[in-house]
Amino acid sequence: MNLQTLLYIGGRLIKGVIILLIIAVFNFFLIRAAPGDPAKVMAGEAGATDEVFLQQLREQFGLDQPLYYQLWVYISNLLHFDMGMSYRQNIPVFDLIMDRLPATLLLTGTAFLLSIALGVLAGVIASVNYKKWVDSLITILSLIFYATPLFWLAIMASLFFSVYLGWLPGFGMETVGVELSGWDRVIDIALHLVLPATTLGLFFTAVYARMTRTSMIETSRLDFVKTAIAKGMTPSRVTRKHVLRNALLPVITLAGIQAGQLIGGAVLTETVFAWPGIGRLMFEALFQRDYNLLLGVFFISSAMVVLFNLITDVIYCVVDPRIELSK
Amino acid sequence: MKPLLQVEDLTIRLPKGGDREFAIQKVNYNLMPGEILCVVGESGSGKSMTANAIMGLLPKTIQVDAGTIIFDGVDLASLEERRARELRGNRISMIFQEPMTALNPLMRVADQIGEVFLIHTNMNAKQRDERALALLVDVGLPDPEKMMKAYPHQLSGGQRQRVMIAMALALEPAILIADEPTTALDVTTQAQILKLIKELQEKHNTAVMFITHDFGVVAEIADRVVVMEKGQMVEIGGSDDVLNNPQHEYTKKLIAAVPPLVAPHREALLEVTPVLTVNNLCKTYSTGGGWFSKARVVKAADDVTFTLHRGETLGLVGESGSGKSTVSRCVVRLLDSDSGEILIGEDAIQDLNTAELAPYRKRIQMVFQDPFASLNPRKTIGQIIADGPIAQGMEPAKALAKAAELLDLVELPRAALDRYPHEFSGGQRQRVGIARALAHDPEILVADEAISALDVSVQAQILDLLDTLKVRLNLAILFVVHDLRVAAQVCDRVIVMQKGKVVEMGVTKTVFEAPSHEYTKSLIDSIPGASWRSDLPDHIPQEGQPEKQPAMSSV
Amino acid sequence: AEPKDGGAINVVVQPEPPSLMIGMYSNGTTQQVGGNIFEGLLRYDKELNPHPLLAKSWENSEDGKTWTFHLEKDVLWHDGKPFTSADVVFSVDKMLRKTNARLRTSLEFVESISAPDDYTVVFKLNKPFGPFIRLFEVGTMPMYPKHIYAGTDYKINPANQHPIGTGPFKFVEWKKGSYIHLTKNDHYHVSGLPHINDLYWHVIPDAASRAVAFETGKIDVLPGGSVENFDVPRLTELDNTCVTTDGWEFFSPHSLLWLNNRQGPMADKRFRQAVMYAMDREFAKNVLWNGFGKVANGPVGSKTKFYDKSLPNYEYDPAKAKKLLKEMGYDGTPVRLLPMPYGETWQRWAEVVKQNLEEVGIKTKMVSTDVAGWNQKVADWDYDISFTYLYQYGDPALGVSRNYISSNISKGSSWNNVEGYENAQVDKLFAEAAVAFPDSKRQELYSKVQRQLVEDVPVAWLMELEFPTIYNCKVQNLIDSGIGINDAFGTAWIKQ
Amino acid sequence: MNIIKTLSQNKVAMVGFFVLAIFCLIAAFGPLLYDGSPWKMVQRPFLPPFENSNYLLGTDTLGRDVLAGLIYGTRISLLVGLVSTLIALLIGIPLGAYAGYFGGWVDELLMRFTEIFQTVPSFALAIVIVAIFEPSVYSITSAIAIVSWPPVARLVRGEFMSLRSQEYVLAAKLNGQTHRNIIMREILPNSLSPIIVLASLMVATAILLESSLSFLGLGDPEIMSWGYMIGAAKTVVRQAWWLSFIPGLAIALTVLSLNLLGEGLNEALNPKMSGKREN
Ligand SMILES: Nc1ncnc2c1ncn2[C@@H]1O[C@H](COP(=O)(O)OP(=O)(O)OP(=O)(O)O)[C@@H](O)[C@H]1O
Ligand SMILES: Nc1ncnc2c1ncn2[C@@H]1O[C@H](COP(=O)(O)OP(=O)(O)OP(=O)(O)O)[C@@H](O)[C@H]1O
Ligand SMILES: [Mg+2]
Ligand SMILES: [Mg+2]
Ligand code: NI
Repeated sequence: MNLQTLLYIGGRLIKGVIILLIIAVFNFFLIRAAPGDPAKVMAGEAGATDEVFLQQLREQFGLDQPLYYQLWVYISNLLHFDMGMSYRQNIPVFDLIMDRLPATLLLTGTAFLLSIALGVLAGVIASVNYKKWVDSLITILSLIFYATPLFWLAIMASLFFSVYLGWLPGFGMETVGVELSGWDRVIDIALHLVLPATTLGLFFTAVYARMTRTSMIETSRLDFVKTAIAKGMTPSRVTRKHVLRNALLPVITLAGIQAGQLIGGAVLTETVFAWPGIGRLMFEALFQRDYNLLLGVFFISSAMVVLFNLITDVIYCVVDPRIELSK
Repeated sequence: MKPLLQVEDLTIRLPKGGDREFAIQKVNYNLMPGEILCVVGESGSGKSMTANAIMGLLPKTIQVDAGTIIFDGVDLASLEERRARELRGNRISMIFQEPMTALNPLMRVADQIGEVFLIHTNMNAKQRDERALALLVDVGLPDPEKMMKAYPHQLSGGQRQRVMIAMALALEPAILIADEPTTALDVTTQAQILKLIKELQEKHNTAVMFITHDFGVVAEIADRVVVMEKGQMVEIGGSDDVLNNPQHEYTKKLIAAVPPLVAPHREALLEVTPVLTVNNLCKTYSTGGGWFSKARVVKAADDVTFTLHRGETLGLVGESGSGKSTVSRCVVRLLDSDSGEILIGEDAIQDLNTAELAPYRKRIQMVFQDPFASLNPRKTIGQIIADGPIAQGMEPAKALAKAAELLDLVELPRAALDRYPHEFSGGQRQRVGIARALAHDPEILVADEAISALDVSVQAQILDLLDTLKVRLNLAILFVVHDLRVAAQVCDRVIVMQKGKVVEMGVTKTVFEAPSHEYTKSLIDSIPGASWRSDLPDHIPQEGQPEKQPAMSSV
Repeated sequence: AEPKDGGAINVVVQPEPPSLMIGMYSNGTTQQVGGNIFEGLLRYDKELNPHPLLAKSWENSEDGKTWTFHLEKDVLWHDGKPFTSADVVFSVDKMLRKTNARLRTSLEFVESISAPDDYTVVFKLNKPFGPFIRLFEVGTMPMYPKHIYAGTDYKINPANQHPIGTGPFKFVEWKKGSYIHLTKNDHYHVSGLPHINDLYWHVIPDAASRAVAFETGKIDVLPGGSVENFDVPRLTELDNTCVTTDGWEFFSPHSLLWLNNRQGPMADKRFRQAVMYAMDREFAKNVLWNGFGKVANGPVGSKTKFYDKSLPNYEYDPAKAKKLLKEMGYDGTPVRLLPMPYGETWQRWAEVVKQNLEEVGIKTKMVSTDVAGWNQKVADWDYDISFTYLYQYGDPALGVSRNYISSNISKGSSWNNVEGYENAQVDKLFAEAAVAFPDSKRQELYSKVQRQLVEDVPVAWLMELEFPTIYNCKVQNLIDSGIGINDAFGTAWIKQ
Repeated sequence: MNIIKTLSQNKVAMVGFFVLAIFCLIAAFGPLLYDGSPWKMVQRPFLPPFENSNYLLGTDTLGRDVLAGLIYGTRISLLVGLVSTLIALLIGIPLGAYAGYFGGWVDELLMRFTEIFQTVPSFALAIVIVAIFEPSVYSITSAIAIVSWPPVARLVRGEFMSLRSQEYVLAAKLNGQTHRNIIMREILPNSLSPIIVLASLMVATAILLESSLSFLGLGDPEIMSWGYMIGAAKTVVRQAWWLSFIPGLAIALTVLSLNLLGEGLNEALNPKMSGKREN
């Protein structure tokens, strides 16, 4: 880490913050374009209301103020690292998000790592066996996983493994009601994680497998691979030391994009498997018109995107010495 | 002496749908210890295929059909893969053409060289590093300690090629196969690499098989020469014999196409007012440079001044990166210059915007380097040629008629109008490129490396065509080229550039015979096979009296 | 069998409530969970008769205008402080007036609330209000601890996150998005109760997953409406599975179509009647609700007080519907149908109704919205026909009249007379019936108004809904009141 | 043309092509041949497939004909896929073209704009847009288009950046061609191949996205689509697995064949991959 790199990262972060603020404004208006407001939703759920009650709620939420003023309040709060209160739950948005974030990160992170590991492995195997039956098999499988609707796969997986075989828990993040600690708890969570992480990961495994395969095949046609062979290396060493590393570069780019989308990308899986994650929080907040909460989730997830883009660029530059952090 | 390698009746079949049935057919030759055998021939003649067969690096779809390659008592053509691996990089090693891509971009130089020892010896990491360092010193790389830690992209092309050579020579192989190792390098670097290979070969008594299509290179280093044509070996012999007394028709044709390194006498130019005047042109590139990082600044054109007259060919020479393209693009206003003046006739055009520029577009046109990239693959030849005049306001029918005439002029059949670029050969496409430029009836033609992408024999045709057109249409041509042999043949005057600066300017003959600047001298010295054919009689038709150096335009 | 102590019960809670503060939030699930923590003064059995809870006895004066409640002694809040009449006065007069819109309307009849001593509370009414005795259920009038809420901003009091009540269970933990954990209140004022040690309320957002959870034994109780109706028959056939439709008597959810009386063809009575004839409500009941529930034939549910059995019924009769439409000269103006955004059954139901209407020639366009959009549209009267269901709260004055009286037409709110029905006679009858005394007088008035409404069809009644509660048979005595799951699990126990 | 020839030699791609062609035919003519509304309740609910020859694929929860739904659904699913892709292309191509061609601050501005759309997770953004504008074919299609144009813009920008310095483009400039002409007639035709390939994948993704939205209850209630069928069947997977399996299969088949066709196109259009000459 030299000064230049630090300055670069600093610059990117500043740019990121500006973009985030623009997005926050954009989202602010987007959400308010929706019909209904949080007061109406809550009043509606209450099953009985009168104007007094609605007015009370609006006052409490600050929704009676002019829109530009609300925006100003929101943005200035944001600049003070305050995302406001959830209208519905009367809890700071930040607390709610932090409550859910670990679950989502655990789920999507696992799925992410799993899909990279499996996908790259499958892609390498396919490319080494280019145009043989193993290659075709992997290609067909990954296409099928790619083409099957995720939620359908999720329901089927839960039916089969949880109901029919009874091997794995079909919902939730841990067994409720038994006090587990230490390793028991870890194992318990891990068991709960298997189904959602696998279903979520399968789609991306397919994508990574396809991508790795193509990239490997292209890379293996490059000149330096011929150089390596001319040195008298074994094919496996050529594949490992020369082809793979170079072929992984585009995979890293894709992984970076995916990593940024981790937070918002798991709504369906979280719904089917009752995973207490942030995707569902967002989904519920949307239908409840819990503006602050929804904006908060969006803000956090865009922040993740910006952050991961930066991280990807840094990793990319560590892996690929040709790229310098600049621009 | 017993030959080190014997290639006997080697025949390699191409897969279905290939260019021809056999990549190479019945090829026979020996390689003696300590000799340099050059394999020459046009592109696609099977030179690389032979080398790959020896290395056992043929693509999976291609197999040796018949014949043997005997090395050290074993037949390489039928050797099992595991044993072939033991020889590769150890007893026989190879250097490839493209120094830019032949090294793994993600590995440090030291590791890439060390890998050879790792595979074939049981040296430990420290020993490997020591040996790698010694090799880098051997191939004459500056600051070898630093080089060890460098990644390929941090080296120049010549430096990378040196690393490749170090790698190939690491285990002192009996045979070194070099497949066009200098084609991608500029002349000065090429000269250094050739010298290095020769030195090392003498030092270690390695047998070298050197593949090239450049006869200059052959003249420079070859002991013996093999000439290939369409997969057949047509001639083999000592280098002197083949070069100066070719037997086979094909060899003769090839050699005749190589321009001699003598500038012919040319007529003096009478016209006083130049059609193009460039005064104090400057152009600086700055790349990179974000909010916090400093930009890399390159002065690609630095105070460039010259004039061009009707009927004159002005050569712009210099090694790669010296700013030739930059100057020519500024002149046609594809690039905006930073400062300086560009006058067409009397009118300054450097500050005109797109609309104001339109009338001048007709007067100055360009022929591009790459005949493949310069024609839009989705348009017919007719469209390509007629588009320009149409854009300038000519009626489409008239423009098409004109396109047909132009095809006559560049000696292409009129039927070509409705065909697409991919249906033509490189030379034919370059003719289309010229026709397109002429469609505007320009006064000035800028040709940026207009022949570099072509084979020698095709090069000669295009040069002839340009010369004819120049006389017929009284064109002024700015001819950008890095091949000094070509420059010597076609230019009335030359400008020599180095690092964006004009270092020498004058009548071609004078510059070549008595260069005044150090850099020009080193350039001319780098031309491979400079001594060969310098004494040949001048074969360019127009002869003239030696001319006086035209007055330099005022600064 | 003798109730046994111990064990835990796992219940599904769907959707996740915004808060457990009953009376402040009247979401169904707030009440389901909060009903174990908080208590009202009374409970109601399945026939809607009041029973003592925090009040051990009560009496009404001769003129019906003074109600005196005697409170249970030795009741402690979960934090150990004693519960007294001051808490009752504070809760009703201060807090609920502010936080509970529904109760606020009823409290207009209350002139004063006073506490002569620590264990007596007196309500003075300005008129004898018949349904008054039905206001004391926990969802309507929960008791809050004065010592925590007095003088604070109720909505943002930190105690809302950790509610303190007098109920049989205490709040332990709420893992947002996962579960809510309640535990036994060892100092509960009813001796020997509760039997259960722990209560877990699980948040499982997907209906199919909820069914899976029940099947795999992870869940013991599926409250009404928490699995899709299509799944009910399958689940009830599982081993050791019990099902009951009890526990909804108090609410008696009444589903209906709001017909926007103000505009288009709906302004014509004959069109509204045609809608009634066009709908195959038996089909909907059998296919969509698996035969649970009862086709409604008027504004008052059959389990609600003052229901009139003798009302005429609208049978499925497309021919009659077509005739009526022809008579009125319906010109094929399309009507917009707003389904209820509460899950698949409602969506399917809308599809069935749409199909029914189209078959008699009513052009229907389905408009899809989410909860917020639905509320907005209904409140702004921006709809033609809209699904809904209303709780009846045991008495027409509490849960029925609000939908028909013209004083309750007010744009901007979604749970009043949004269909815009105005009939002075109906207004009058409802007003009189609410304060008439005694009950026989009320019955007479209510019968009259029901007859009028059935003739006018201001809304199209669909069904009296029944939400079957599905549970593991080991859970005993699960439902013992008219509000079912919404009441405490105080008397439930587990058979080992 | 050359591409079609190469493509027609690719067996796998041809399989994809034919499956797709069949679906397209069904979409175009199915509803004409198979009249009767897919919403009509025709038989008892939950009739299993192949039991009643009149209703070959059985009936759904309300007794509606599954085959009818499938046929009508083809039209909508394909339409949503195609139209949203088309819109995405119409936004993405000009944006990317301008950014890539002009570079500099135009590029900077347009790319930052694109970034805003990329920064919000796409599925989440689609959900929000559909919820906000109320589910209808139009809002769903636009939402899918809005979340899928940024990759198009990036791709086109990349293509334009590399092509804008091609010599034939420079030649056009020297001819005095206008920027518009150069963009439309010189560069765009030459950058079409990767765009076509991307588009084929986008159609597939759009179909999946529509079904995901339907699953979450955000489908258009007025129209029958495959996504609607799966969404409606999700509550009865246990009783009637075929109700979600049949449309699921249809989606998978379509996506798969689009993929195969896309890959075939990729190989046909990309000289690097077609393996003509490798050294
Ligand atoms: N992988 C391949 N598949 C099919 N044909 C090939 C392949 N590689 C080379 N060829 C063909 O084999 C012939 C000989 O090619 P080779 O590469 O040996 O030519 P070369 O003399 O080295 O040409 P250059 O000067 O361009 O390198 C050519 O006709 C070429 O088209
Ligand atoms: N677009 C650009 N941005 C930054 N630097 C550039 C750019 N184009 C050229 N340069 C640099 O300017 C210098 C001159 O380049 P130019 O292309 O004019 O050289 P040249 O003499 O034509 O070389 P060659 O013989 O390789 O074509 C080089 O150092 C090159 O790296
Ligand atoms: Mg070659
Ligand atoms: Mg150049
Ligand atoms: Ni560092």
